[in-house]
Parts: sequence; C-alpha cells; structure tokens
Amino acid sequence: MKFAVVVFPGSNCDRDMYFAAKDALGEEADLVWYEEADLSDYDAILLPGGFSYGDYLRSGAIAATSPITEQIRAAAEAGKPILGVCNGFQVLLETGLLPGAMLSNVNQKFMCHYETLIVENNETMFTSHYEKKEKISIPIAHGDGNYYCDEATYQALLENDQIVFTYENNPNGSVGDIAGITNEAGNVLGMMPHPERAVEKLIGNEDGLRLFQSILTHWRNNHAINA
Amino acid sequence: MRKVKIHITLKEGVLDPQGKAVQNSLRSLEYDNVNEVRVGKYMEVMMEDTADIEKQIDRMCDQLLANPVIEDYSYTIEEVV
Amino acid sequence: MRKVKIHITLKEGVLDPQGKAVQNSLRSLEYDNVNEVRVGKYMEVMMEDTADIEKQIDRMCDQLLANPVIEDYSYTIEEVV
Amino acid sequence: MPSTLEISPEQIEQQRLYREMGLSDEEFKSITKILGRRPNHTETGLFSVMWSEHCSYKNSKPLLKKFPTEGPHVLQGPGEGAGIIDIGDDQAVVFKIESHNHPSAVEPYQGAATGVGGILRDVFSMGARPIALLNSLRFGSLKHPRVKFLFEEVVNGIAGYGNCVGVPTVGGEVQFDDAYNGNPLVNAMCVGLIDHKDIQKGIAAGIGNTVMYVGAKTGRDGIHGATFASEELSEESEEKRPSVQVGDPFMEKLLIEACLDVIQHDALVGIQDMGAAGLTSSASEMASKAGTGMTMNLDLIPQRELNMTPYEMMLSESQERMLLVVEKGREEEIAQVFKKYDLEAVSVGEVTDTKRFRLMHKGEKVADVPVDSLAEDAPVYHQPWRVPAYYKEFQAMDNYIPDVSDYRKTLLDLLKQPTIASKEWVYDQYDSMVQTNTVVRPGSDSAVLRVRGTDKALAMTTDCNSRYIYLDPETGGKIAVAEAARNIVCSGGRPLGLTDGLNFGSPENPEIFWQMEKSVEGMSSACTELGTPVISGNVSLYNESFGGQAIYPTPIVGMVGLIEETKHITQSHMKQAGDLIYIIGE
Ligand SMILES: Nc1ncnc2c1ncn2[C@@H]1O[C@H](COP(=O)(O)OP(=O)(O)O)[C@@H](O)[C@H]1O
Repeated sequence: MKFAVVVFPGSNCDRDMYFAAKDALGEEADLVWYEEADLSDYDAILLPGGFSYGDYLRSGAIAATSPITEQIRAAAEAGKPILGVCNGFQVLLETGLLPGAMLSNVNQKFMCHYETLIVENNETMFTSHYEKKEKISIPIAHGDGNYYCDEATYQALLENDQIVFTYENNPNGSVGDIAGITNEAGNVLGMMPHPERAVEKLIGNEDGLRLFQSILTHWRNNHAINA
Repeated sequence: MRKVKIHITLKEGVLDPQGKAVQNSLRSLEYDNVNEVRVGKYMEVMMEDTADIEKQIDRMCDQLLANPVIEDYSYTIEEVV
Repeated sequence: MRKVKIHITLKEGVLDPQGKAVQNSLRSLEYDNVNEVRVGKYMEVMMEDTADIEKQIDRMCDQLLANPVIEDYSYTIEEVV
Repeated sequence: MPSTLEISPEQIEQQRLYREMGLSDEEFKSITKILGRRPNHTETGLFSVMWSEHCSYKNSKPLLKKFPTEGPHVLQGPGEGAGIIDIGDDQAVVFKIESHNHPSAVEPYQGAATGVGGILRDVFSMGARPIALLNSLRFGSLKHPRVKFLFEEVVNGIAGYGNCVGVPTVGGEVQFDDAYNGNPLVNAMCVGLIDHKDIQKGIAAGIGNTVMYVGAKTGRDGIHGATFASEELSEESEEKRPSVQVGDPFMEKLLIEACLDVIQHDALVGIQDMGAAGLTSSASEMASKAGTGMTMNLDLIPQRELNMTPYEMMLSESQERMLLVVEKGREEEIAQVFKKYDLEAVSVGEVTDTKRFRLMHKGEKVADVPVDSLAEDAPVYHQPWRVPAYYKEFQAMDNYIPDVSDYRKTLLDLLKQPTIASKEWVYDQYDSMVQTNTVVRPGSDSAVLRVRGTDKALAMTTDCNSRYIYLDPETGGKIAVAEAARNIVCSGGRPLGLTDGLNFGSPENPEIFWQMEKSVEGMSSACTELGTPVISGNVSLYNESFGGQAIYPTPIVGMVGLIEETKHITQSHMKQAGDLIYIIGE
C-alpha cells in the first residue's frame, strides 16, 4: 500500500507521519510537497500536523486555499482513505471536507500530553483494529483543538456515527468531547490527537499504530475483492 | 488606492474562548463593571481600486479571510491619496 | 450599559508576519491588486457606565488588552439600551 | 538615538555621541587610531556593536580561556555558531545555549520567542537539524504581578516559537527568587544532530565569491540590541523599547528546511545566521575568519521600511535572516533552492582580498574599515576583583542546621515552594514530542531522545543552583557541573560536554567580577575532572535591576550525554511498591 504525506509550508509532523507509515506500519510512503504533488497514484492520503503557514489567520485556513485541496477533494470523492491529524484536521475543516470549525482551547493554552480517547465507532476503515468503547492513550499537542459545530450538525454527526473518537476528560472544550470525526461517507477522518506519535513502545505506546493497521486492512480487503 | 477596513467577528451563539479569557482577566484585575468581551479580527487591506471592488472583497472574505461556519464580516472602504 | 469597540493594531514599522502571510495568500489567489495587509484585533466590551469610563478603558488597554511595546489602540463608546 | 547620516564625524567626537552607542572615550580613541581618521556615523555604529560585550566578550574573554575546551571527541569547540561533539557512526551532536534576558525583561513574549529563534539558527547554520530545545529560566517572586506576567509570557513565547517550528522543547528549569525581581533570565538551548560530512562553517572564503542574503527583510527592529544587552536595565530601557524584535517562527521553519537543503549544494561556501548585531557581525566575522575582506552594496539589502540608513541596516536585529557565501556564477542555483520555500536569496556583495569591510550605499562608500578590527581587535579588559563583604561574613558563620520537628509539614512546605513545585504547568505548554524521538519527556532528571536509525540515545539537561553560587561561587560552580553530569548519568548516559550560559551583574563591579572568576574556576575544575569540555556558551552581563541590584550569579550548565544502548535509559520515578531504595555516595 502506498501513502502520500502532504507537506505544506510549516507542516512539522510530516516526517513523524511518514515514519509511522513507512517504519512502524512497514508500507510505502512518500513526503509530497504541496505544490508538486500528484496524488493520483496513492492509496491513502495523510495530512500531517504542524503549523501550516504559521497558523496565521486561522489554523489550516491558508493551506486550505492551495490548489492541492482540489486533488484531496477528488481523492475523497473516489473513496480513498484520507487522514488529517491536528493541523491536518484543521485543514480538512477549512476545506469543508469535514463539517464544523476549530476554536482555541478554552484555557487559551497550547497543551501537550497523553489523553485517554474512547473509540466510539470501530466500524470505520480507520478503526477496525479497535474495540468499540475501547480506551486508548494518544498524545495531543495543540492550541486550537476546541471543535465547534452547531446543534443540527452535532445531531447529524451522532446519527450518522461520524464521531469516531471522544476524550474521556475533555481537555479543550470541544462540543460533545469530540476528538475525531469522519465525513458522511466515512473515508475522511480528522482528529486532533496524534496517532503517529504512538506507534512504538520506546517513545510511548502503540495505541496509534492500530489506526494505521486498520487502514491497511481495509485496503487489503478491498484489493482482494478487486483482484 | 483604497484602504479597506475589515471586521471579522464570531457569529452570535458561537462561544468565544478568547473573549471569555480576556473577560476573566479583566475581572480579576477588578474591572467589575465589565460584562462581556468578544474578540474578533481587524484587518486593513491596501488595494488598488477596481470597478467591482465590493464584489472582490466579498469574495476574499468568503474564500479566505472569514470562516462562514463561525464568523461574520463587515467592511468599509476608504480612499487614500 | 456601554458597548466599547476597541481596535488594536501593530505600531508602524513593527513586523506583521500574519499580515504578510495573508497578503501572500491573497496574491496567490490572484487578487493582484492587493498591496498590503495588516492584521490587528477588534474587541467589543460590554460594560456598565462609570464617570471615568474613558480613563478606565485606557487603563484596561495599557494593562492587558494591548501590548504598548508593539501595539496602538483606539476605541469608540456606544450607548446600548 | 541618532539615526541619520547627517551626523558628522566631528559631531560624533565633539559631542561624544559614541557614548550613547556604548563606546568609551578610550575605545573611541583606539578606533580613530585604527582608521587613521575619525569614524563616520555608520562606522561608529559598526564598532559599537562589534565591541559590545555581547559580540566581543571583552570583559569575559580572560575568564573563558580558563575553560577546558578540548577532547578527543570534540569536532568543533567554541568559536563557531555552536559546538560539535562526535557520537560515533559519523554522526555528531551540535549544541549551544544563549540568553535573551534584556529583551525578555522589556517584552517577555517576543523576547523569549526570538531567543529560541536565535539559538535554533546558531544550530542549523552549522548544518545540523535541530532535534531539541531546552531552557533555563529565573524570575523574581511570584507575589509581584509584573513577575507573574513575565513568567507567563516568557513561557508562552518559548512555546509559541518552539511549537511552531516543530522542534520539541524537552527540558529546562525554572527558579524563583527576589534576586531576579527586576531582571528575569531567559536562556534557551538547542541541540542538533548532524552527519560529519555536513558540517558547515561561517566563512567568507574564495576571492570574488558572492555574498547572498536570505530570509526576512530588514526593518528598524532591534537596532542596538547587542549594546542594549550589554548595559544595566534602567528607566531608560523602557524608552528603548522599540528596539525589541518580533519573531516569525513560520519564516524560521522555512529557513530551517531550506538551509538544510542548501548545505547539500556544492556551490555553498559558507553560511551564518544574523544574530546579535545582525549584518555587521555575520558579515565581518565570516570575512575575518577566512582572512578575506568583503564589500556589500546596501541598496540591495531587502528592506521592510522606507528610507533606511546604512547605520540602521547594519545594526538592525530583524529576525530570521541568514548570510551565505556562494561560488561566483552559481547564485541562481542557490536561489532556486530557496525559491521552493518562497524565500528570496539576493546577492548583496562580494568577497575581496582587501581584508577590509566596505559598504556602499546610493553610490557612495559609507564604511571602509579593516575587517579584523571589528571582529578581532576589540579591547580586552581584565577587570579588578574584590572578595565581597557578604562572602566573608558567610564564611565566618557556623553551618546552619535546620531544626525540623514536623517532617510532614516541612516536606509539604518545601513542595509548595514555586522553585521546587512541579513544573508541569510550564512544560505542558511545550510540544515535547514532535519529531517522535522523545523517550523521556520533561519531568525526569534529563530528557532523553533516541537517535533514529541507531540504538543510541542522547540525554540532555540544564542546571544551575544560583543560590549555591552566590554563597560560594567556586564550590557552586563545581556543583552546577556535577549536578548536570549526575542528571545525565542517572538517565543512563555518559556526559559528553557542556555549553555554559554565564549570567551575571556588571563586570565593572569588582565583587561581581570576583563571582564570575570564581564560578568559572569552579566549573572549569569540575569539567576537567569529569572530562566534559565546554564546547560553546554565552555571556550575559549587566543583569541588574533598576536599583542597581545585581542578580545572583547564574552560570547555567547545559549538558549532553550519550546513551550507548536504548535499554540503558532510566527514569527518575518510582516503578512499583516493594522496590528497594538505595543511597549512593556520601
Ligand atoms: N522551563 C522548563 N522547560 C521545560 N521543562 C522544564 C522546565 N522547567 C522544568 N522542567 C522539567 O521539569 C522537571 C523538573 O525540573 P526541576 O524542578 O528543575 O528538577 P531537577 O531539580 O530534578 O532538575 C525536569 O524534567 C525539567 O526538564
């Protein structure tokens, strides 16, 4: 399986994402610079964390206007798995590929530590290796992680099972303790916590690795059917 | 040349964490008569005049400067010599 | 009740990385007539009136809302009923 | 501060305007002698910043000579942007600490942020990828609202910059004491990783080669920052406020990536960041080190503001700027590397064989001075010293033995001290995990980062108990080095070497100079004993607050150690009930 990690100016978890796919998962991965990218050959697209364009104006806003978002949109429509982590999530919100918007953390501070997440939906292509309601420990590192959407959107998220991860102890004020959501079709996942930071025992734990394994399993199953 | 002054504010009903924090700080500095604070953005854009300048500014705001999910915008245009 | 509208802008000559980034982004979106963007803050403070309200707002700005080292501020006071 | 070209050499001399720039009468005289004429305004500016303590170490050089700086594994000792130590497998670790005390006292967020930015540039300009940041902070008593504000904003500034550039902040220390009420200390350390073949030097070699400027445009910010850092804080410091620089971590992130690309290009000859004293120090040092000269055309310098004078451009401390020397004729190839990141590399000058530093502006020669006179010929002062009265008093006292009756209460009281209490509030705001190498995060003795692709790891720490040093600088100096070494060893590492951040009051006060000398002697003897050479460092003097009250002597030790195998990594917390506890040592 072949992963593309899209690098925007100011992305800084791009290599971490690359190592997670390449070394921890053991699949092919490329770092692709946002201006030069041709995403058509890739099986999955990873939008890494960081501070694209310095987080100026609004986190993810400027990156969302760059031409590559058209390719990301096309890949989303084609049903490819797209994972946006942290700043990648913010970019997905700003492009409208996911509903809602991001506000600053209630305490107005950047925070970096492990949080316990609850797997609300293990029937997505990103979470099949988890149990439903399983508690996993994944690092967060963000200043603008306070997910906001209006009541109607929230109800729709609930009804369609789009809420994939919630926080056990909401650190940032997000609506409904939301840590990660998918689009309606279920192939675009945005989440604030960093699964790519939890893929090795040496640097913490492996709770995030199963997310990447789930993507691989999904791809393999699809591949077997197509082949 | 025109100086466009753009105000971007959070929509009513959207919680404003930054405003809330400022409000709390003001309260702890004993400005007891402060009731509510809302924080938004203010931009000054210098641009050359065009026939459809208002349309253009609207597009700029919709496309980039404001996020319609959470923000409203308004602007005034001044002539600069 | 008064609604105080406060504008906080960077002093002239102070680097505005945010404004610069927005400006570049507008340029790459082909708003070629945009020359310069400066980004500041806009706050709305609801407060009860007092005799020395202006003095109070000045103090609030100096103490907390603006950073006098790099920012200027100005405000208007409106009556709200 | 005069800032127009109109000021004539005569005026500068007669009205002693050089004093406002920080030059003494003696120094001005020797400049006149070096040039064989009076310096003009721009030239006076060049000398004033290059001869400031911050750039020339004129008061501290005699002390720095005492440090052991060599060892079989030292690849680069003090003198370049940062020191380098071999860690085997053709890899090396690069590190340095730097202070940003005065700017942080005036504008804590930007002061701390640009301190982080500066130390990062020192490391990546050597060709190394920055892999970790640490810091060492001192504040007054948290009872004072201003101190609380400084504390919060400094932490905020460090987080704002470090988090954005994607270098994890993995350790540090914070102490509070009334001695720092008017003068906080903000020292930032950066650690980088490099392959031997990539090591760069800041040299302007090759007559005829082109000098290129990359990064942010030059504005009027930070003019005279180096001199500012070499004076006591006073009421006037408040007025000098516009001299505080604003950082742009996004620009820095682009520079990191672009510079790490460009060092792989064979057309690159030398690279250095523009730190304190900006263009002046980077350009003159690069030429002086290579034994060459340099001519720059200031009209070509990218400028953010209108009508900037040569004086302003040369003294500006605008952040996020780098100076490169590039093989003649290959400028376009270098410019292409930067273009990917939307950065413009502009040719601004040429390397010459004249050993002179010449500046052109609007067709006129605005400066022409011997390069070495700026970078090498600053005066060196052996300040007089005197044993402080307080020290004699302390020595005469009996040892104080506290009378503890209620251990529980005393323990709780101790834990409530801000200096002892958990620093989680601080380090939770730092991204300590980005780059996914952090094995031991803040909260243990040292931070530990694995070296990806190997089974090795690096341990790192900053330490200094300034109260000990105040009480007895020589012993305290030894303790600071020994504490850092213990922290490394406890984490499973062998100490490799250290960087020092010497923060003191005014060297012109004989009692303070004595503190400096004694603590450096103490540190040096511990370094020799432990085999940990000093490979880089920084000196920050004149740390005194309004009333002339000096800070405690605070020579901070930043140490890095090598852990041969990741299985040796140990952490400081208790692992499980029933485990035995031992005390080793005296
Ligand atoms: N300013 C800081 N930045 C990052 N980490 C810090 C800072 N201050 C303290 N820490 C971390 O908190 C932990 C405890 O620090 P400290 O109280 O100085 O302990 P010690 O005396 O054992 O070194 C250490 O891991 C240290 O790295």
